Amino acid sequence: MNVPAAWYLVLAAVLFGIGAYGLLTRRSALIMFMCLELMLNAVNLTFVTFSRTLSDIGGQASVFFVMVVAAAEVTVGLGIVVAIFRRRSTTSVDELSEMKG
Amino acid sequence: MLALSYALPSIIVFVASAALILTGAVGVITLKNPVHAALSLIMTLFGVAVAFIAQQADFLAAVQIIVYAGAIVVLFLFVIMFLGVDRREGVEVQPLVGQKTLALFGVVVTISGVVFMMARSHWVTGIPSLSGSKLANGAHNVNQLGTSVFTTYLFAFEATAALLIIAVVGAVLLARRERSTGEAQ
Amino acid sequence: MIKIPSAHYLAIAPVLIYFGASLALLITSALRRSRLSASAATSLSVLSSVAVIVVAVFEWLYVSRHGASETVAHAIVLDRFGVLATVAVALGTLLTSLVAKDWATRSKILGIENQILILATSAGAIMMAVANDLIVIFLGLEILSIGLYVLVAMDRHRARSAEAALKYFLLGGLAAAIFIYGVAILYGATGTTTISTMSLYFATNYLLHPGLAYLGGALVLIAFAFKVAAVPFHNWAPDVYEGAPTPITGYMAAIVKVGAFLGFIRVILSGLGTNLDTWRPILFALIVLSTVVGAVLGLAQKNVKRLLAYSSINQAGFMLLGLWAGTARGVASTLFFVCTYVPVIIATFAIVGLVSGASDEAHDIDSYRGLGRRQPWLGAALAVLLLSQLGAPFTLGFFAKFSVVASALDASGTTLGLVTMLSAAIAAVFYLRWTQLLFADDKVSQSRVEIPAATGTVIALGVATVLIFGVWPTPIMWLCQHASIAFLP
Amino acid sequence: MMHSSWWLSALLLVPLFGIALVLLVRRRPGASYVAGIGVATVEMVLSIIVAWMYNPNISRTGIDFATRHVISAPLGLAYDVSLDGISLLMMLLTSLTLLLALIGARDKRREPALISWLLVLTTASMGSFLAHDLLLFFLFFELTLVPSYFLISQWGGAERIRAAMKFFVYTFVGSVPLLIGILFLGFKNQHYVRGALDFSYTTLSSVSLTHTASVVLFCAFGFAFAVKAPIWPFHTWSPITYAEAPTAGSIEMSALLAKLGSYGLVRFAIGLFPLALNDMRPIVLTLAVIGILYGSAMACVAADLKRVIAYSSVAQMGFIILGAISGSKIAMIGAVLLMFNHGVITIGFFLLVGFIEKRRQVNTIKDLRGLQSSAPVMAALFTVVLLASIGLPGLSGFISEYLILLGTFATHAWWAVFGALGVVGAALYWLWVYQRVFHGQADSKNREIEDVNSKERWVLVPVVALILVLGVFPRPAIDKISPSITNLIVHVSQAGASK
Amino acid sequence: MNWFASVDPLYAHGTTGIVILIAIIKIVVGFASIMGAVTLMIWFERKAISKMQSRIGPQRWGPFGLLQTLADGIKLFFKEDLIPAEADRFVFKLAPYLSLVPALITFSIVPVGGTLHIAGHTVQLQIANPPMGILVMLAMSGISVYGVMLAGWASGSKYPLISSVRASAQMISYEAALGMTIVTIILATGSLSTHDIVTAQAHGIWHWNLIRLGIVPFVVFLIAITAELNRPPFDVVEAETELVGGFNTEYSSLRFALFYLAEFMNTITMSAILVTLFFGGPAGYVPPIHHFAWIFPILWFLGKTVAFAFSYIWFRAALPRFRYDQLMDLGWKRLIPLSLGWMLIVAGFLVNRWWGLSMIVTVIAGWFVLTRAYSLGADRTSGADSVLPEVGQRPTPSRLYRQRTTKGEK
Repeated sequence: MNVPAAWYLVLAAVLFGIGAYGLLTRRSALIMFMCLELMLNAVNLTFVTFSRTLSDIGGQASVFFVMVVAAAEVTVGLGIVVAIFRRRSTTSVDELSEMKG
Repeated sequence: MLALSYALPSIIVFVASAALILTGAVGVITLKNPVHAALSLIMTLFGVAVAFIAQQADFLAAVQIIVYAGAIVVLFLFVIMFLGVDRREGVEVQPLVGQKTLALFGVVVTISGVVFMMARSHWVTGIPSLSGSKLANGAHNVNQLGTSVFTTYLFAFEATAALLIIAVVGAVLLARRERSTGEAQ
Repeated sequence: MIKIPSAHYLAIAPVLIYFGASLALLITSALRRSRLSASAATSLSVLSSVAVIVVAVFEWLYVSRHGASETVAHAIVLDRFGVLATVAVALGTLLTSLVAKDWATRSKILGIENQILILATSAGAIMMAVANDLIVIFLGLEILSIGLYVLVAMDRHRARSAEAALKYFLLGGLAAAIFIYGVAILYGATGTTTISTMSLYFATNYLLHPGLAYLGGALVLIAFAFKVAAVPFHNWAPDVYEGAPTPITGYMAAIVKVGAFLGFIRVILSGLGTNLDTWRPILFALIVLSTVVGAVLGLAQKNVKRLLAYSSINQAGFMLLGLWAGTARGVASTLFFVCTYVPVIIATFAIVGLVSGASDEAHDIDSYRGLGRRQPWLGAALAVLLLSQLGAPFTLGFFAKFSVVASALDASGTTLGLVTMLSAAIAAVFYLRWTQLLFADDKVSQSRVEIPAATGTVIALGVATVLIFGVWPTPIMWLCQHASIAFLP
Repeated sequence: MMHSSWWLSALLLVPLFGIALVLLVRRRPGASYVAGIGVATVEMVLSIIVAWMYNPNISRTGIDFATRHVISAPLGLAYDVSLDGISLLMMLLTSLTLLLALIGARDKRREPALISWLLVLTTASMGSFLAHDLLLFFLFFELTLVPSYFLISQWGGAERIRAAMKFFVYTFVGSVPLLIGILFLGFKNQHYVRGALDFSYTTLSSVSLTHTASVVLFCAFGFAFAVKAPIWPFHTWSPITYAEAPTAGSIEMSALLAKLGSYGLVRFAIGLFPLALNDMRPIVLTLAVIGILYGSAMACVAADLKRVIAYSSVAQMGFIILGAISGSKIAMIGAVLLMFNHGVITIGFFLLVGFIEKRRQVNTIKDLRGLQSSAPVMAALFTVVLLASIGLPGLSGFISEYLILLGTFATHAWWAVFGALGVVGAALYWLWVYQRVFHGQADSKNREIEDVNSKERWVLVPVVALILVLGVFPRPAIDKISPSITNLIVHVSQAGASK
Repeated sequence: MNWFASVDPLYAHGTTGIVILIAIIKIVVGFASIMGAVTLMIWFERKAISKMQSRIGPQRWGPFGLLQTLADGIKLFFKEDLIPAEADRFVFKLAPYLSLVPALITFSIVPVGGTLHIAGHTVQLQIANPPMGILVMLAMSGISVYGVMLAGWASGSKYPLISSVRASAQMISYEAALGMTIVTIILATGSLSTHDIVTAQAHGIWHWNLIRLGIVPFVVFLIAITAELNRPPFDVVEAETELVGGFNTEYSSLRFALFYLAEFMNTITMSAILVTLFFGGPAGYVPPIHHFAWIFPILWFLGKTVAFAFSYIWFRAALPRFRYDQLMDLGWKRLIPLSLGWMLIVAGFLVNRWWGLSMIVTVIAGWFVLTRAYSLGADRTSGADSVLPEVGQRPTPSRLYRQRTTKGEK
């Protein structure tokens, strides 16, 4: 007999909470992204657990979409971080060129 | 009594996955160095994969590793190393004006609420599935998953294509270098 | 062999048109040696918006003849509610693509990517509004959000733009995670992610232990509050509004409201409708806080974009009233509010964008001093738009506020009616202060604001909508009423 | 046969067309002024024709020119205007105020815009007086805020922005319970008849309410009207607003907009919630009396002329409310008459103060002295208006105040007694003001003051004429009013009896 | 335990002691043989390359120098263990294992032979046959990048860091093409399990995926897998001439040995995977010899694998290293579209002929579009729109000419 679904659900809830806490308290953007991933993983775990208890494939299919979304989000999020860095460095470059004359 | 009524292997698997997941998660939110945090994240991801396998979602477990560990975290590390965020100052934001205790309080309250509510509804109401087909065991569930994606979730599946296109276009746009020099000519 | 579900192409045509146009632009621009001109891109995007509106008319007629239907394996629903949402989104897209063209020229943002992204983002918004499946709503939400993150970060000349995008991204991501967690729990509680099936489940089953369903609904609601920037989940709005390029701010304010409100109305009223009373306290708190906090904090703002952010928080509180009521009248009034908000807010931000100049930085309220003296038409236009947001009589805004308050009262929400109207009185102060500055006679020498043709058209359209339908709201109200009657079970 | 409602529509539309005209000719200096006066004259003539055509006995309710077109059923929005005895005088007052404000208080700063706002204000207040539908009334009632706000904030004195904001927020907040109340009534009716949403006065006055609901709604409506009127203690916005507004704005606000409050009280608060009257009457009467006494007291110590007028208006509004709420027919007729007469008198006051201000740039009492010697005609005109305001027999103020006190004494003697003190107070502060401003030794500036010129005299002619005519021959006016009042009284008593 | 049984017939009669014993034996034997194979592989590579370069190669230790690897191992084992001061110690120590373990795990899904019947149990000659089968290989190839990346990063040194960044980008770039070709195979087989994949190819050479799917997936897979392995000519990660020694510059002693081991283990494993996917794995002619028939599939498998191991060595000896941007171009602009197009065509033909033909038409049209876009993009790379930094781009004469003419038009 497998362990009851509740155990996994609580695990997922705690994972979600840890992720949310990290997202709210950490200051580094990259780590906040990681916290988002934690939260989405908690969601996936919940989906899979419910999928098992309900004997329904829908939950597993949903996990699929959550993963796609996670990937898309990370792509764009990291793009934004890169953009911020680029702009910072360009501003410093601009200052330098101004100094040059 | 509670624990012993279940098969020992499944308990071991659960404990192992929980340990992996929670250790990793705590690592993510406590470690200072983003690379270490990313490693912790991988740990969590493996833990989740283990939990998937334990619940007969082995296909998803593999996909979990391929997509998350194989691509997403690699991307993280790539950006961390590419920008040197771990050595220089990182990108800092303060999205909410909440303090740590406030966040902790909120999260704890929410999670205990979640657990409480779930417990109140006896974790799951146990209704038969309303849509899709019954979950089969083992190898067939990959087929089932595929069928489900192309029938019940067909539109969602098509939408993911759009989502990915937008994400790619957006990422390219954002990460593209400034055009200042090119246009000045 | 898998039996592929049949698709009713009329129902998904708007989404297809927008994606198609977006892809067409993308591919064309990749296959041409010279850069595709901004006007060509704008024309295509305007054309596609017009096409969507035309399709929407046919959809409306179809629904009138055959009734509402679900298609693509119940993922998409073709009903008047969705059709009206489609029209609102298309309208917003049309106006924004015009404004964005001038903005790109002015701020030297080359390329046509803004049009590509706007089109795709609109498809996401429409998807949210016509979806009958929580997963599809989630994907629509993500398409909408991701497009917006990029659009917000588009302005390469301002570092603030990307930082705003980051902030928006993080909180948007949080909202998305909360939403999908709620969906997961609802799935656990009901065994489905399809809204109509879910509502059927609730209608036919008495839940002995409804905790799970409540929890899922509450999480979905919180995510929704994040998206529409309802207090206390509003903290991102002022910064993001300020940092985003101005035309995009207008687009964001309009489109997110349409997508989020109409999508979530479907979830909460149609999917979870039978336990509306459970959500009411939450909605009540959200409404009271949003309207009051939005109005009060707006008073202190000197930056017009932040001011409009708080204003939109306040307005979001009003829009929630119809949701709180949960009646056909409530849905109709929220629809009315949301739909009429689109042209008004986009036109307002169009003007703000014009005044802010090429750098998109002059957002201090003092930049508007004497604007109406130098350029009476522009000043009058802005005054009308602001008065409409204030809810002055014989503007569209009055009927919007009137209808939502009326629907709340109809559902015996006298307290809510009082509180929201009082907040409107507080909010009136900042609208009026701004309006009055427009005609202040302090002689501040400032150059004339150039009004490009496309943006001018948008502003004129916005003002005309406000004034014409402010006296004769009948057609819009008729549409909204018809969209909502058949909508509720 | 009822008259066509097109007359009333014309009254509403003429100022709007006037705006277009004014804006068309805005480039030519002075042309907008001429156009504005032309429009105002047309409006005035139209009003007089309508007043002449009005037949008080055409229906049991005294309503003429009625029409109703539903614009948007789901919103309950309908175009529903009509005219009865109470609104008749108000309509005349509206046109008159516009005409006199335009002619007598010319302000050349951005004239086209100023005139346009005045015309908008005219349509708005005309609409409020003519609306038979509560929602339409509310729309127009709220619309008055916008032009008033701009008039004050754009053309007012040094403190204009604060004053304008104060005015707007107070009155806006005041109208919130009104809106809620209107909606409540509408839904009550709709749920009762299970039909479309309908805010028509006729429909809503037949809604059966519980006693409590009636009282609560009366308070809601009363609050809105009390703020607008203004009635003590909701008057605090008015002195600064009147003082800071440009003369034309002050005239419109005190002569006209204040009447919206008392009109609303008579027409809607009393007409819709007769059940609440017995409970609310003592309170409202007390407030009215306090207002009379307070207004008089404050007028005594007010430092400038506009504030004196403002506080005197508070006192006069107290009289109007006293009469309106007292429940006696005579007093109510008096109250309606006083609304009109007070409007006329206030126009006169503000015009005269405007003249002084134009010459001396100040209106503080201590800076003015001995104007009588240099400007005797002005002093004479001021005296006439002042005496009318005090209530000297033979002038218009007397007849209305007399009717009010007479009626009120019959029903509520004690309040009438205290109210009568107000008459004494009025005599006190007006004569004192007159003495300080016009008597005494004029200093150099005041000595060189120019008397009213011929044009200004012509402006004041209608004011004085109306004061005199209505003072000695109020019969026609009373005849036009009384059927409507009777109907109201009957309605109130029937409602009380059926309870 | 129903689930286990559906995965592996070994568990059909429940998990008894003997079953567990068999499982353990399988693991031990598998592990031992791959370790042995690695030593041989290292020797083989050195020897083969020497021969190709007309050198002698290792010859002192053992016959033909067969024990050379062992000797090297002993040497490395006794060397001093250096950790740079700037290094991130934990990650530095962790990285080699992250390299090694995925290779081992991947090998566990390779079917090295047919089935045996021992004591009434059906034993598959592969360590595990999970239902998601081939995905394990993808997952592990995704994980194996961490070894390289983290090693480079943790060294706290400049060149290893560059190597890390290159490694991560390269892995992600080629994984897509890899995945797409695997999808082609899965489509043809209808199953993810490696056992099923092999079984489907068992009926003769014409059923091998190499032939059945056209040569293209094989070629793409071969290239992509070589890139995933960081084997020459895709070894920009450890390009000695550019990056000193790449990610393992700072490593020494046993940790270096682990990396070394992992690299060759990966080579063997991937050869085995290639054989499994495209060459029928253990399929081949089995002579009718009783009791020893089971040995022939293993021999077939070994033979094919060695052939591929040799081909890797051959690549190393014969091909020059790619430049980094060329590597990216090949991955993103050639392999991914090619594998995607081929996948579409295969999928089309699996439905019916007309779908297949229409897919061919679509793919050809797409090819034209892409060609056009690439040729334009080539002009733009140096200009305003360039995504990549302009590292080492030497414009070809034709491109220079085109640039000049387009500028002239302006």
